[in-house]
Parts: sequence; C-alpha cells; structure tokens
Amino acid sequence: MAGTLDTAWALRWMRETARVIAVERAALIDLDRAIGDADHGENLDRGFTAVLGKLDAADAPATPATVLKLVAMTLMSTVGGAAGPLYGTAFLRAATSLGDAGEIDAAQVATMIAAARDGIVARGKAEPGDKTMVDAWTPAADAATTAAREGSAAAAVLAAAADAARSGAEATEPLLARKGRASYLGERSIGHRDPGAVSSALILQAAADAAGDGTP
Amino acid sequence: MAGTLDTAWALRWMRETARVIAVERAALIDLDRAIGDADHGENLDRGFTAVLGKLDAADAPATPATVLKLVAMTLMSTVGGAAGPLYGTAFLRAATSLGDAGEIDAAQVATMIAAARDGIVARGKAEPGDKTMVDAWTPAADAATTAAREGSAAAAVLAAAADAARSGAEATEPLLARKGRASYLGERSIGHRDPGAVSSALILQAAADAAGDGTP
Amino acid sequence: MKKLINDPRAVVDESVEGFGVAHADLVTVHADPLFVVRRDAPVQGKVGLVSGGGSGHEPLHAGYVGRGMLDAAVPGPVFTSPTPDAIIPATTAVDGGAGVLHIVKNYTGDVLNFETAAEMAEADGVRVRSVLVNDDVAVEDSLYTAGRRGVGGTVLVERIAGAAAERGDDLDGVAAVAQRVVDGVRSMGVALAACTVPHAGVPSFELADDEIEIGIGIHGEPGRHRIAMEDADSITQRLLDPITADLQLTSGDRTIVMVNGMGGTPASELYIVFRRVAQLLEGLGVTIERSLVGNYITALEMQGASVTVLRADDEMLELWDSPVHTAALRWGV
Amino acid sequence: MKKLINDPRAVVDESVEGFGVAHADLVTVHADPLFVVRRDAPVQGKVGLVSGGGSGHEPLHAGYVGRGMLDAAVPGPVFTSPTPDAIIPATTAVDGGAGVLHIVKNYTGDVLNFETAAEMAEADGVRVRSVLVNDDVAVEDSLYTAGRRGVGGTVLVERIAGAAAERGDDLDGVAAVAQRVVDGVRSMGVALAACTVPHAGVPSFELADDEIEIGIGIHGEPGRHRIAMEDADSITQRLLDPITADLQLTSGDRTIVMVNGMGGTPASELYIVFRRVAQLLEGLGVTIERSLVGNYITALEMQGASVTVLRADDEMLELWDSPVHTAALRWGV
Ligand SMILES: Nc1ncnc2c1ncn2[C@@H]1O[C@H](COP(=O)(O)OP(=O)(O)O)[C@@H](O)[C@H]1O
Ligand SMILES: Nc1ncnc2c1ncn2[C@@H]1O[C@H](COP(=O)(O)OP(=O)(O)O)[C@@H](O)[C@H]1O
Ligand SMILES: [Mg+2]
Ligand SMILES: [Mg+2]
Ligand SMILES: [Mg+2]
Ligand SMILES: [Mg+2]
Repeated sequence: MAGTLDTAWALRWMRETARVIAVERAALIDLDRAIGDADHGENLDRGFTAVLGKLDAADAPATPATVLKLVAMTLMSTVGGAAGPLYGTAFLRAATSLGDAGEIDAAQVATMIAAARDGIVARGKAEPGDKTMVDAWTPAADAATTAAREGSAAAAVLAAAADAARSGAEATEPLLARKGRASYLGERSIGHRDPGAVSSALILQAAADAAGDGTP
Repeated sequence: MAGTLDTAWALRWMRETARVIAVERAALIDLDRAIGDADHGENLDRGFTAVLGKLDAADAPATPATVLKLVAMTLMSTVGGAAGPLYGTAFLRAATSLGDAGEIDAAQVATMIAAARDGIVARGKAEPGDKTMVDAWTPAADAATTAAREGSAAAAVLAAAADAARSGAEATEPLLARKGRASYLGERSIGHRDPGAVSSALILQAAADAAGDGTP
Repeated sequence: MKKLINDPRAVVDESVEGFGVAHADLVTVHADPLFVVRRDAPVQGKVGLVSGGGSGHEPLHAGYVGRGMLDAAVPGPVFTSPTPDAIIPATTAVDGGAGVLHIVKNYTGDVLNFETAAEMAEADGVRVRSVLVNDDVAVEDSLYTAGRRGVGGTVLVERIAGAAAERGDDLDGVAAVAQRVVDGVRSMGVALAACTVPHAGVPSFELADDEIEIGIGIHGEPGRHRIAMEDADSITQRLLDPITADLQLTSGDRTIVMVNGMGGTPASELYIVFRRVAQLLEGLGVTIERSLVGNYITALEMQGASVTVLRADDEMLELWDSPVHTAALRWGV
Repeated sequence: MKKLINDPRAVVDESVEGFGVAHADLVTVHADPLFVVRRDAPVQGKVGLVSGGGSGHEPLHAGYVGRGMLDAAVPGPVFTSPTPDAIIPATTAVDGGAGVLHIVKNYTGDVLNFETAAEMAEADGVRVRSVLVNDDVAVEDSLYTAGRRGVGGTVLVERIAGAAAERGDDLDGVAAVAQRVVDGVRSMGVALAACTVPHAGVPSFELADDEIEIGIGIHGEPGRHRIAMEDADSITQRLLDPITADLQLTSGDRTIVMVNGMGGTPASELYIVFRRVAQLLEGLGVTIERSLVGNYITALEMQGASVTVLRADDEMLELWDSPVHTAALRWGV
C-alpha cells in the first residue's frame, strides 16, 4: 500500500468516484425518494460527469490540491441542491488543507478528511446524529486521525476512513432526521438511510480503492 | 294479457323503467365508456329519477298521453346529452300519437312505438345500421306493427316490440357507428353494443312487463 | 377514484358555486337551472354570447365569461350537454336587445339541446343565431360521422367573437366573425392517460405504460388510434401535421397557436410541445403571431395535450388583442 | 413513466426554451447558464427581484417574470436548486443600480446556493438582500428541523414585493415588504397521488386507492402523515385549520387566499376546495379580499392542492392590485 499519495491518485480517485456514482445513481435516487425528493443520485451523477469533462479538458494538474479544487468548483456549479454546496465546500477545504504538496502522507490524508468534514459542518450546520452526510464524514475523519496516529500508511488511512464512513451511513437508518429535506418527515424519516451519507461513503471508498490500485 | 292498456299501465311503465335503469345504470355507463363518454347510464338514471319525482308531485294523470308528455318534458330538461332530446322527442311524439284516449289498443300501441321511432329519426337523422338507438326502435316498431296486424293483444304487441328491440340492440355490436359520439372512433366502434340501443330495449321491455304484470 | 370532491353528483353545482364566490367581481351564478352570466348582463345594445356544454372542461366555458368574451355559460353535468331549460334563461338573461349568438361545440347532444333552446328562446322574442365549432381534425368530417368535434378552437372562437360583440358588431356581424374563425381553426389532441368521470368512478379507458391515444377528444373518449409511446417532438408532429395539411398552411401564413393541456399535464411539458410547434411552423415559413400555452379546455385530469392553430388575418389579430377580462383570460384591463 | 418530453435530462432546457419563444414579448432566456430575465432588464433605478429554485413548479418562477413581479428567475434541474454560477449572472443582469432582492424558498439547497451567489454578487459590486419564504405549516419550525418550507406563499411574496419594487421602494423597503408578507402568510397541502420526477422514472411515493398524504411539500416528498381518503370539505378543513391557528386569524381579519393545484388537479376540484375555504373563513368572520384559484406553484403532475392564506393590510392589497404583467399573472395591463 502506498506510503504517500500523489496527483495521479487524486485523478484516479475522481475517475473512480464518477464511475461508482454512475453505477449507484439509481440506488441513490431511490434512497432520496424515500425521505427526500428523488434527485440525489441524479445530481451527483451530473456533477461527477462534469468533473470528468473538466479533468479531460484541463492541463495536467500539478498537485492533488489542484485536482480537488477543480472538483470543488465543478460540483458547486453543476450539482445544485443541498449536496452541491456541501460537497463543493468539502472538496475546497480538502484542497486548501493540502496546500501545494505534491505527495501527501498519512497525516495529511487525515487532516484532509477532517477539513472536508469541517467544511460540511460549517456550511450545513448539522450535528452528528442529525441524519446527514455528516454522519459519514465524522466517523471517517475520526478513524483517519486514529489510523494516522497509529502509523498506518496513507492508503490504509483512507481504507479506515471508508470503512467508518460506510458504518456511519448504515447507522443513519434508525435516526430521526433533523436537517435537510428528510427533517420535514419527522418520525417517518426513521428506518431509511440518508442518501448523502451513503454517497459520502462511496466517495471515500473510491479514494481508498484509488490508493490501493495505484501501488505495487 | 291485456287487450287494452290504461293510464295505470303508463304509470307502471315509467316506474318499472326507472327501476330497471337504476339497476342497469353502471352497465350502461360501461357500454358508453367503451365507445362514448361514460355518462349514458348516469344521464338516464338522473332523468328517470326526476320522472318519478314529477309523477309523485303531479295530480293523478288523466290519460296515458298525459303521463308520456310529462315524461317527455322531464327527460328533456334533466337528461341532457344526445339521449335527452332524443328520448324527450320520442315520448312527446308517442304522447301525441295517443291523443286523449283513456285506453289504448294493440293498433294504438304499434302506432305509438312507430311515432316514437319517427321522432328519434327526425331529431337525430340517423338511419338503421348507424349503430344508434334507432337500431332498437326500428325493429321494435316493425314488430309491433306486424303483431298488431296479426291480431295480438296490446300487451303482446309490447312484448313483440321489446323482443325485437333487444335483438336490434344486440345486433348493433358488429356495426361501425356513423352517428353520435361512437362515430368518432371509426373502426374502433365495432365490437361494442350501442348504449342507447340497449337502454331503448330496456325501456320497451319495461313497457311489456308493466302490461304483463297488470293483467290477470 | 380519488378526487377533491364531496358527492359525485354535486361536483358541478359546488364547483360553480365556488367559482362564483372567487369571481364575484366578474360573474353572477344562477343556481337552478345552473348558468353563469356576466355581472353586468345584459349589456344594452351588445350582442350576447352564450356557450355551454358538459362540465369537466374547465376553464371552458364559465372561465370565459366576462368583458370581451362570453356573456353566459351553461355548464351541464360532467361531459353531458346542458338541457334547454338552462340554456333558455341564460339566453334571455344576456339579450341586450341586439340578439344572442350561441357558440355550440359540434356534438349531437350539444347541437340538439341548443337547437331546442334557440327555437324556444326565439319564441320568447330573442333573436338567436348559432355557430357550430368543429375543429378536430382527428375526426373525418363526412356523411358517415357526426362530423368533426368542437375542441380547442372553441376558445379562440369565443375570444374573437366576444371581441367583435364588444366592438359593437351586430348579430350577423358577430356570427360572421365567429364563422370565419371556425373556418380557419383546426385542432388535434393526444392522451397519455385517461380521466375518470366522477359518476363512473373508473378511468374512461386503459392505456398500457407504453401506449398513448392519438386523436382524442375532450370527453375521455378513446381516440382514433393507439400507438406506442414516443418522444414529445414526434408526438407534436403527429398532432400538427394533420392540422397544417387540413388548413393548407403555406409560407407567409400568420397564425394564432394554442398548446392546451388536458388537465393533468405539467406546464413544462406544454412548453416542450410549443417549442416543437414553433420549430415546425417556422420550417414552413408560417409565423405565430399570438399564442396561448396552458390549460384552456380540459378533460378533467386527463394527461395529454392538444394543439390548435388558427390562420389569422389582421382583423382577427386586432380583435384578439382587444381587452378581455374573464377568470381565465385577461389582458388590456 | 409517460411524459411529453424528449430526453429526461433536457426537460428543463427545452421547456424554458419554449417558454421563451411563447413569451418573447415579456422575457429573454439565457441558455447557459440558464436564467430568465425581464425583457427590459435591468430597469434603471428599480430594485431587481430574483427568485429561483428547482424546476417542476411551473409557472413558478419563470412565469412570474415581468412588470410588477420578478426581474429574473433561475430554474434549476427538476426539484434541484440552481447553482451559484446561474444565480450570479441573473443577479447582475437585473441590477439597475438600486440593488437586488433574492427571494429564496427555505430549503437547504436553495439557501446554500443563493447564499453563495449573494456573497459572490456582492463581491462583484451588486447590493444584495435576501428574504426567506417559509410558509408551510405542515413542517414544525424548530431547532430540530430545517425549518418550515417555502411553498405557496412564495407567489404572494413575489407579487407584492414586485409591486413595491415597481412603485420605486428602495432595497430595504422592498425587503421589508417582502418580509411582512412572509410573516403573514401560511400554507398547507395535500396529495392524492404522487408525481414522477423525469430522471427517476417512478412515482415519488405510492398511495393506495383510499389513501392521501397530508402536509406534502412541492417536491413529491412524502407528507407528514397518511390518512384515509376523505371528502373535499373535510380535507379542506384539515388544510385550513392549522393555517388559521398559526396565523391566529380572528373576526375582522382580511386575507388574500390562494387555492393552488399541484399540477394534476382539475380546476373544478380547486373551486370546490375554495368554496369550503370561503365558508370556513366566513364562519370565523374573516374576509377574503382577493383570491387566486388555479395552478400557481406545482409539483409536476402531482394530484392534490394547497391552501395559502395571507393576512393582508391596506398596503398589501394596494400593491396586490397594481398592474402586473407576467406569463402567469396579469392584470391592469
Ligand atoms: N444541513 C445539512 N448538513 C449536512 N448535510 C446535509 C444538510 N442538508 C442536507 N444534507 C445532505 O444532503 C443530502 C441530500 O442531497 P440532495 O438530494 O442532492 O439535495 P436536496 O435535498 O436539495 O434535494 C442529504 O441526504 C444529506 O446527507
Ligand atoms: N344522431 C343520433 N340519432 C339517434 N341516436 C343517437 C344519435 N346520436 C346519439 N344517439 C344515441 O345516444 C346515445 C348516447 O347517449 P348519451 O350517452 O346519453 O349522450 P352523449 O353521447 O351526448 O354522451 C348513443 O348510444 C346513441 O344510441
Ligand atoms: Mg434530494
Ligand atoms: Mg354518453
Ligand atoms: Mg355525454
Ligand atoms: Mg433536490
């Protein structure tokens, strides 16, 4: 597994995310239909398809942060809804946290995920347990910090974050929503997974997979 | 069976018609849904319910013609659609053909049915075979004329007319409609019975039943 | 069947009552027999315009009562033409001395009931003329049918004849303008899903998930033929082609176009249809001078649309633009 | 799913294009990024009004662009708020020097995207203020929800604030009027059948033949609770009671009432609901000074309705009556 991650990893991450979101598009729409307005998968698919187009059209990006900043701007201007600004902010904060590093290590990965989480919280004002994507990003950030502190390689930190995000997304099922569209449903929001938490877990899994793939 | 028919028969006829139409309301709506606009049963039920109300409120009518004229006016002002003016005219002409006779014999019954048929044709301009109520009234009028000429009693004339009307209504099934709403369907009108022909047969059967019932 | 109604038999009465309350500045509702007149009826010296027919086509006709359009509307039961006993008092109520024009959609029931009413109103001393609207190109106009149905064109006839009456044209003049509109207007419709007549309780016809009905009317009756679902541009062409053919529209012709929703179609879809109509007419060199896009003549909650095209001349356009103030059409006032 | 569309992903673009062609006298459509502005924008010296949000609510918002109402509308994808890159140029395009008011329906997505856009437009030198519409009494307005949704009240805010801007009020003044309307308006809705989002292809929720959803929004989301079908009068009471309670309406209060169709409801049914609203308010001694009955803010082809009540004062009524000329609301001109 990779001790550090480079710009190629960031590009693989985004291509893998776009692929997975396209595959999971309908499933995410279904989740959003249950407690929202049936567009989450469509919104993200539109956004990451645009990301692919932007990456293809752009000059070869110099750093991981260059990639993530482009992603942030593209999501912000193509996703819309709640997820657009939230993911846009997440990727922007993630990019900013990386500065102009060409290679990022385990600690930087953990910082990056925490920065993304903090951006989402700053933007959306949701707390853990409100049944939002925060419930995927918060355990992911915590797991990444722990893994980095315990000396894991960058790829392993991502894997730990992805695992935690998936568990976090699953754990949204019994929650009563207090933010976003699902909160309108009151008690009826219970028993469904939050679509944004699920897509967040997919994005972090794509990051881990991109890291795992790219190393001998 | 009755040699002649009186005002009581006319009243029984209308009460029996109202009862039968109420029972067949949904079936007539279904027939009209197939090749029309799903209101024939509703229209007639509304009309004959109003007829009952008018008969209850009116002074005891002097002659069969008094009854039929009241029915004509009531149908004209409550049924609407194509059937309202057509049945209204039919009953008006039937009434007129009877003059102020208190008892009507077989020949008068035949004349009455032919007058009703002629009224419908004058009003609606349909020819036999156009898949309308004319296809019930024309064989009914012919059968009544024949029966009367052959010396049948008034009630038997009505029974012959009712039988012929029912056959005529059944025979509309393979026809292509050329008048009324069903004509808009062209070829697609084939294979369905005409609702107005079916309701006409019901009305004539009610006349026969009212005559059969009322005699020793 | 789920509908926002109380009693299926009270639908029309209660709905028209609500209409009267909502538009008390425009109309007066007479409850029994049921008809709706302009609040200031009869307008002295003006030809009165009366239309009516089965209910379920709202805003037609009551929504078009008011200045520059109808003087009275006579709503029958759902999809059932009203009876003479309602048409007659509506006719006399709007006679300002200049006579009354009946605008009748060509259905056997409407024709017979208005015919009787006209005769009886004339016997009461009202001069009555009638114009028959028969714009539906889905129906062959031949000896072997009841003739073309009156559909979307009715809205245009009511507006333009109403403007002529408001301008002060006499009865013959208003009837002549109305007839010119009838002669120049054609329509065709499509259904994606049927409607449910309240007293019937089940849909008027059943369409599979991939079927549509082409050439439907406004009474939930099945159309001329059933085809597999297509995209909006193809369907629009199927509706427009028979119209342009029948009207023999050619380059330089000017038109008024209505893209009408049948009651259950989102406005967004109507604009997609309109977009295609505009493209196709532009391809023919035909200009759209005025347009309406929305629910103007419906079939309850039917999903579908109709396209109406009127070949318009200067006078029609001028009449079109004159002030109109009704519940459903309003401009210039 | 059967819809009059071509490509589910082109629905909004094609529909707005058709809208632009149909209403070329009123609006200009910018295709990419997509927004709609008053044809005479920017109006020098006038406060510009911008609203927007997910599409599928037509005629909201593009149908309300024009004199006396909005200067620009920004339509997002179906049920998805637009992005700042469209809101920003719409904002700058309608700034006539007096600043711009954003009218934002209270949904997380709309709030976040308009917030970002406002910041960035301000950075470009446009003075921007925002008003948040949150009139849906079906949603508890508490710390534990995203707050009440913006629904039918939006139409009334846009009309009355638009009139204030047209009158020449400055940015703070227009924002204050808009806020006063927000404070005095409440809504609640019911669904009899769900809608189908084009890209989703299946209905947003499933209701049995005898079930309805009370407290729905305008995005095909399920409502607060599901109950057995009832008659129109009972349903109307369920919608109106929470509104009158929340507004604490009492005898002598004057109101503007909107009975709104969700897209698939016949006008006749809306008038039956309006009839009952009028009866109930009359029972409370509350007068309906003005009313709208029709499809004003929809959820695609959803079957259902909403009731909106604004406690109105003299100024609001005066602003309401001033000329308005948009595709969907027009009077006095
Ligand atoms: N205030 C918030 N903070 C964090 N996440 C939120 C917030 N509001 C909504 N979300 C997330 O956004 C997701 C919905 O995204 P999407 O469906 O694309 O937007 P919309 O709700 O506008 O349709 C939810 O599942 C939830 O995870
Ligand atoms: N021109 C006509 N001549 C004779 N009968 C006709 C004619 N047009 C229609 N009908 C009869 O009327 C019946 C339909 O009646 P109804 O459904 O009540 O009226 P509508 O067609 O106006 O809805 C048809 O089944 C047919 O028998
Ligand atoms: Mg969503
Ligand atoms: Mg019928
Ligand atoms: Mg009928
Ligand atoms: Mg959304």
